Amino acid sequence: WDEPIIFEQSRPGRRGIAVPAAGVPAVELPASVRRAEPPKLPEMSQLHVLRHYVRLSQENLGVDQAIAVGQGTCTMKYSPKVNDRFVNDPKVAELHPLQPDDTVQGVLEVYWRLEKILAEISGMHRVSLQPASGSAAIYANIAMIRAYHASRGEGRQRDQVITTMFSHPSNAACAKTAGYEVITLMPDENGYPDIEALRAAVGPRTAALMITNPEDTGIFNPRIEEFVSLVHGAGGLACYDQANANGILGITRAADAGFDLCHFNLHKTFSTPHACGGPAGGASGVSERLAPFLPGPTVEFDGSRYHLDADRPQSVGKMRPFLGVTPNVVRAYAWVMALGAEGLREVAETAVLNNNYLMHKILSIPGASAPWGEKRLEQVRYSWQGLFEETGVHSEEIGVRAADFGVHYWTSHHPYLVPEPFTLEPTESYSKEDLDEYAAILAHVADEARRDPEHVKGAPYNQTVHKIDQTSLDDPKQWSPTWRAYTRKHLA
Amino acid sequence: WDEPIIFEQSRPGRRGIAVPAAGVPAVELPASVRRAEPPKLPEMSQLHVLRHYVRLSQENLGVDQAIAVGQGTCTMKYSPKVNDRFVNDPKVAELHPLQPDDTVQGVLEVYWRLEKILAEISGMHRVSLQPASGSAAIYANIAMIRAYHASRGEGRQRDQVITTMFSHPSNAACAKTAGYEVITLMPDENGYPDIEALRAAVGPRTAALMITNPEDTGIFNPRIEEFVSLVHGAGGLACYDQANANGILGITRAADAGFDLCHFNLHKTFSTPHACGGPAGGASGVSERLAPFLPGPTVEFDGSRYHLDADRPQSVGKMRPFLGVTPNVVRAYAWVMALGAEGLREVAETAVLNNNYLMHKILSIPGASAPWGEKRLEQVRYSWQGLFEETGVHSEEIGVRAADFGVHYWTSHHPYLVPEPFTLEPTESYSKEDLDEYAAILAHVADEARRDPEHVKGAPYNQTVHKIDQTSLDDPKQWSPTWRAYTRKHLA
Amino acid sequence: MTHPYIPNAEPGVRAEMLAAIGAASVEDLYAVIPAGLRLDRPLDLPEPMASEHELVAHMRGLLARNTDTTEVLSFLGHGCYPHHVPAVCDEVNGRGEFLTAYAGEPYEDHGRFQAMFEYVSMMAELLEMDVVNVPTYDGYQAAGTAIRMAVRYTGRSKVLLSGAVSADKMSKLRDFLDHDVELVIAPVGAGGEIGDVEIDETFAAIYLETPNVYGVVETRGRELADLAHGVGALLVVSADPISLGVLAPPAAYGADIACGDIQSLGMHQSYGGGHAGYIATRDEERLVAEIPSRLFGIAPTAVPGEYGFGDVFYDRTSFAHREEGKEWVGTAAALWGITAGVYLALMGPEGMRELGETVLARTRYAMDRVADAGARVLHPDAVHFREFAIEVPSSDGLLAALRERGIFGGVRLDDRTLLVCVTERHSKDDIDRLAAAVQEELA
Amino acid sequence: MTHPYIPNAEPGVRAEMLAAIGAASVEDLYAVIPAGLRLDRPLDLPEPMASEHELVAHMRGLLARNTDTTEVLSFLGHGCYPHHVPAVCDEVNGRGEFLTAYAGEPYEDHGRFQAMFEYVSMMAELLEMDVVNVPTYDGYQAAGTAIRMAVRYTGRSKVLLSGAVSADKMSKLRDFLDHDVELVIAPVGAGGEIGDVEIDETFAAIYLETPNVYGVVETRGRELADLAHGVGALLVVSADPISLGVLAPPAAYGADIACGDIQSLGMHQSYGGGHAGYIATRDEERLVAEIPSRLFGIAPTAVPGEYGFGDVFYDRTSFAHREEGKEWVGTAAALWGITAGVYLALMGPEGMRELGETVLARTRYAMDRVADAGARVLHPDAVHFREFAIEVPSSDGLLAALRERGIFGGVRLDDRTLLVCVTERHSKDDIDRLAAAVQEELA
Repeated sequence: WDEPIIFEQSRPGRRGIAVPAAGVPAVELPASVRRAEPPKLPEMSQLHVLRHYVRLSQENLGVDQAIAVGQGTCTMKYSPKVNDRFVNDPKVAELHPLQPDDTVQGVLEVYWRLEKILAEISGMHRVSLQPASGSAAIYANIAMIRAYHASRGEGRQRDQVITTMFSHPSNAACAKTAGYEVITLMPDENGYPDIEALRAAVGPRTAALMITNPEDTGIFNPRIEEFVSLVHGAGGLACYDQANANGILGITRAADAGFDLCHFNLHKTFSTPHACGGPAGGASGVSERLAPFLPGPTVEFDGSRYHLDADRPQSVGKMRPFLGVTPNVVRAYAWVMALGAEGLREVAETAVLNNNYLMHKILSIPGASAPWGEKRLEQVRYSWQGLFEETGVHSEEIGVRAADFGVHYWTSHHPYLVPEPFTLEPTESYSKEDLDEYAAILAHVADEARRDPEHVKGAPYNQTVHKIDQTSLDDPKQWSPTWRAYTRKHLA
Repeated sequence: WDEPIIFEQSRPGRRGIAVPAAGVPAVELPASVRRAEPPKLPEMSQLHVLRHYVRLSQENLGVDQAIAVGQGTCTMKYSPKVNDRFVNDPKVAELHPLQPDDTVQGVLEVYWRLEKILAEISGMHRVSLQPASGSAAIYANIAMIRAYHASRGEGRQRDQVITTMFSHPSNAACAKTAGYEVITLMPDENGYPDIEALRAAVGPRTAALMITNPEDTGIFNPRIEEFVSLVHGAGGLACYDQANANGILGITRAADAGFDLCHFNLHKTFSTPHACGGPAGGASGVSERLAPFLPGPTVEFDGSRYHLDADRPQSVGKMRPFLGVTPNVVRAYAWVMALGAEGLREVAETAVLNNNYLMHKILSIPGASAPWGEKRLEQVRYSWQGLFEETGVHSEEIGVRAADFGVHYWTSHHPYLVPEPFTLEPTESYSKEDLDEYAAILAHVADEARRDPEHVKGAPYNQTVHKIDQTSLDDPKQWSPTWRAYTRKHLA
Repeated sequence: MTHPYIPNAEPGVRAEMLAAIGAASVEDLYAVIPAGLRLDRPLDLPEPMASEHELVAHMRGLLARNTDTTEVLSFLGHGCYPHHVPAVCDEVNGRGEFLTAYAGEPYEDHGRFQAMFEYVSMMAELLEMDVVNVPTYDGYQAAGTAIRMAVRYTGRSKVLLSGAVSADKMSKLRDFLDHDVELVIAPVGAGGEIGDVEIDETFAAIYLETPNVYGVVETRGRELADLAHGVGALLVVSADPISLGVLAPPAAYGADIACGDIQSLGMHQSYGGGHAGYIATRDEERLVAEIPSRLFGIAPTAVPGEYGFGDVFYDRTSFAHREEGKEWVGTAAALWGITAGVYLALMGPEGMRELGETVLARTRYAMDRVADAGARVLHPDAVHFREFAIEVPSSDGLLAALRERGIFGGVRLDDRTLLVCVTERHSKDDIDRLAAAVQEELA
Repeated sequence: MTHPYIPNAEPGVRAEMLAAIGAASVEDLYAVIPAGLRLDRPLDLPEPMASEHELVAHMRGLLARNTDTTEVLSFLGHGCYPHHVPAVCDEVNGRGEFLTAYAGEPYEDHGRFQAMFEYVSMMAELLEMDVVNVPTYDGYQAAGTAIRMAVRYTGRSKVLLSGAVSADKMSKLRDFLDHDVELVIAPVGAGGEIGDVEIDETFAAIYLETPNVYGVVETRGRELADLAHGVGALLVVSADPISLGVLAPPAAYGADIACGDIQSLGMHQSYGGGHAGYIATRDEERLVAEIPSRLFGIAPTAVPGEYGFGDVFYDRTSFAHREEGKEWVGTAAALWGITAGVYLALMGPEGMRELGETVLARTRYAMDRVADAGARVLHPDAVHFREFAIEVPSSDGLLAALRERGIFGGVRLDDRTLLVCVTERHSKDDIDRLAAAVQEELA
């Protein structure tokens, strides 16, 4: 499709939907609050709005169409269609969050049951499903850490958070936003976070260690217990970023390594759809000593009836409106119930097997490597450094060219510690045949890069649009984050 | 997508869905009825089945994506999404057709109300919503005609049905299936069905006239009342094929021209989605004297309660299982309720305006013509005869090439009375801009045909597959209507 | 306000378009319709719902007056069955690309052709027959056409019909066939199967259903096939494809034509809106020639190895030859074919087998429990699949009593006979609940 | 059985893959995890539902214990609003291509970039501001971030907050800001609007909501903007975009940053699951630099006239610079942005105006009727949009009594105060029904 911008399809007088007329006397607004000019929204018939978005959707790649193993760290797995049914049911979609508790016993029970399930998976004492996403759960954890230290009179003293370079940037960024100084541990020569650096960093100013494991490289830190002990020894808390717990479900648990807090992303490990970047869902798990600080309200069960408990004086309060991202709580619960303990373990094992199999295929492509060896769990951060040195083609360019074959990959977060990075995570959802096809596409593009690097650099050739000139996007005089800005700057 | 045949994606042992285990003692089947070999169905995971069909869907063009004005006679209009909501609701989807009447008062009321609405639109006495489609409604009408004449002792005598060449083939074919001899009137020099031919054909053997108006050419027969009178005069019945009534809603009615029976297609005029060719929906309307013969049961209202009446001794009986294609009855009702009398008239007027506007644009393309002049209602059967004579490119080839630009058209039913035909019907759903774009594409292809006819003949270039070699499809030794036949004949 | 469904009703664009074609008003375009035929008043229709919200509220109000089968425990079957509908089936058939497409060419509608080809191909595996049609309306029509195919194929006009067919279907077959086919009804035997039959060289076919209207699986298919073939007639068998994971397909015991309804394969009950019919035969030109429906076949393209699709033997159809084609063809139930394909692909061979075993076992369990509860189960020694009949003092009385308990107990066949349907959706607990209720009511 | 969600759990393929990588078992791959950390027992989880049907039955059973707002007459609002959700919104956000995609590049995910760009662009027209972010989690987060933006922009750490903010939102703002921002709460005036305020050069911003927590439309925006600007502070206004078809956008009276929740624009209530937040500013580099979220901009491609998309000023973000970025960015609520775009495109300027007029009129009508019924309506002289507060003898008592009549009468603010919400979904009859019930209960 060569689909125009929606404003270009507008024709005055057309309408996409009709609105009920008031049917009661109109209200005259004072001039101070009355809108002067109608907003310049598009005017289109209903079919034309629908058609526009259907066409745009066809210019997008979801898990439902693609072999989505390239979005490493994101756990792009199948979101079962049956779970969408539950959340589209009026029994979820048409519930108001402030209804009386006894009219929402079903949804409260789902919250309560999912909390118990995640507590068992993590070994934690309680779990809050309020955070809106993984990063929001990280922030909630920081807020609880802050409240915990404050409750002990150490709020001012403990002003540092330690994290690692291969933990998600939100660990550092949320800590900073919450007022902490951030110390980042770099990987040692084996790819593990440097324990000596931790020893040096830890101390009376340490509020917490925020760490992912396995890190975004797919490398599991075998000395994780020691990391936790070191922090505990200094009076700090240990917080486990389990955004991606897909490879270790039923294998190892946050509590067993001594963590005080952890979080899950419902939209990664627990299959809720990624939705172009949310609505997502986070879960913050805490040990008993952190439980009083959980966001409120909590869902409690008295043996016959579920209710909301907002009377929690030490709580950090609200992280977001109401109880949580309910549709994703429902989906995640249904997903676990479709698998059970044995199924979850099969998820983890298959995710790890798939990853190791894919690694085996990728590393057979000349020019691809996996720094720090081949011991990986659910994902791998690879490098095209070899290919780049040989051909001058960057990883990003390889990725764009691969898109011409219907697949995609993500490089990595900044900074690129692994040079020319690409991060693959096949999860349990893909078949061996998918992995073979994916690897074959990358092998083909790598070969193309060797034979005709300019061709690869000129990609894409088979997408909705051609190579994008990014220069204007960072120039305040030219950038156009809205059509309004664009028309003013470029069409006036 | 280069999506393989589903069998090629199978791997033994995989599964797309799990089935409840019996949980009670198994039953041993006698060998005479036990299946010997498992069926060779594909074995795939759930995501892979979904992905396959999502990809196939993206290789298909629906009203939701395309400017579907090219499927003339089919009234490709917008099917409002809100109406799908109603039929996907368990209150429709999970109703069993043999529930007690008082547990289905809502759906019976919808049937009853839609019957009243269609009776008003057609002027008929009663309407049956049982037929599964337009053709099934034609067959139901024939069945009633047969029962009517039989009830008067003229069943054997009246063994001929008269129709016209520009009425849908099902009029002829259903009459033949019902045991009638078929007489087909050809158009006269003005494109109207030849009234002299009718005079010659009509007589004591005439059971009925089955006629469309406006015919598939979009030409309204102004002498239609005379046609009806001639048939009535000979003791025959007049039956109106209103599969496509889109241009005359609220303008003229079947009963007013004297017809005894008529039918509508819910999936044409009344907006229910075409669904790749059904499920559809038909409605048979009859005058009072034909009412006793309607298929049963009927829906009756006693002032407080709706019920099914199956006690109708002269009824032709069942045309299909149960009451009708309920989801489409619900959709059609909702569509009318969103428009009302004024809205329906706006539908008709806009459909006719759109058609005349499009005709104006099409006839400005050199090589395109509209035999029999420019008086058309909702559609036009055009001809590329001029272009063909000049370039040797057939209408079918023009159509295939146009598909490269994301549009489609249909030629016409056989035989091609209009040479090199194409039939366009823009309905009320498309915008002026759509019509301009559609005409521009055809003008572009016509121009291409003139400049480079071989290029047009070689099309498509921009579709999932390339030019198909049709020869094997008519050769019993080679044809492969299933994968089973294909593997036997071509892969063995 | 310009109606959201009619973009060119906007007065400005309307005027522009009229000007372009040189018409003063839309009235001009209707000049061809004689004044006498013109309706001189607005249609007398209900006031429309001015906004989508009001329409939703209106429809919700109407539909709320239905009690659906998720709100009660329903044992209703008799031609419309409450099997589980996988969510992926709904997802696929809800996609606008399929839902709102129609009859395009094998190029821009390649997806539809392939999906339909795959549906017929999966049915072919299930049926062990090489030719399966693009769906016709429903099992009734499929049966009617299958019988007519046999009539045309043999040139004979007498058909022996199993009497174990529902009254409604019999009504349809009579209407469809009676005027030129003589229908001879075979009695139902004491065991619930077709009774003894006799045919001769004037018969075109024997028509058998399995499981039949009583849920009884016919076991004498091979014998009937031999009988038919012995006199040059065909055996036509109507079978619900959902049973064929465990039951032998008709072709295995010699049937020449198989037919039936595919509603079980992923369609909701929808108050009778989920039906579609299949017809299958072996790949014999003379038999294939008698199929009125479209057949989609695979074909090579200009690119080696690429699969294209197209119509097989189009010349058979009324699209090609009007009344000279075989019966007629038109819009029927294509989307349900695609959906049934999704269903079969999800289930695979093992899923179909397990489903069959579950239904067989639970049906038998239900028969035993209901018999224990005091109802007389008809044909207790026959193999049953999904349905069985019971005799009770009063059909209406028992149904009404069960309804009070939130149970739709079955379909009334006559004053004293009920038909009870059990699928994989009925758990053991559900069946026990029915039995307990029957016991209390009959006590 | 191989689980339908895990294709490579099939033993044959598993063995093949293990062989390919030279591992004896999957256990080998876990060798890196120290034994002491390995869980030596299966997880203690509920028995799974073995089949999709059983899962559906289980979930249906659970959810049946909810009473949803289509089953009663609900006047609940207070941050989550029951506006009509057009079916096309559900259709678009239900499409797998959007629902299951994530964070691809502007090539293979061009559709998402364009849809999101169009969403921010339509919001920009509604808000009359040139810069709008890709949605953050919700209106709470949007407010917190908007205030932090003002703090960073001005380099000051005091903020004047309207007191007419919900308690929950205030809780969030305290948690988010308290550690380094001093929040000064402005009292609510007798008329329901923000009361008299004083600020000086130490203030970074005034934060105002309109309509505020009482449904009162603030009329002194211009005055507050002048006040703020006079001391070099910013005016930050939280406004529900659904009101802006009739109400002046914050930019029109001088606001520097607008923010709020977009749940009203096409999202279901979903027990609080439909929230997403917007932040908008003028196109001033220093202000834009403070936005933590992604911004999607339009850009040229290698083909003249073609529109591509990309991230604007990516360097601001934590993706680019970890803790050196502005706050953090992560997965938030993108799909609700796309959905809100669909909503605005369907509504157009006229639809937004009509909707606003209907809500204004029905809110006033409800205030009058409920006052007639004997409740004391707070702030009766203020302009209200969608909500109003009433004082009654007992909040709990009245709510319980209304519930007996199938009415969720409003949100309890305190022992004697209720907040009543009226949208375009509440017909005149609905309002009359509420008023009649209130009258009887208070009589």
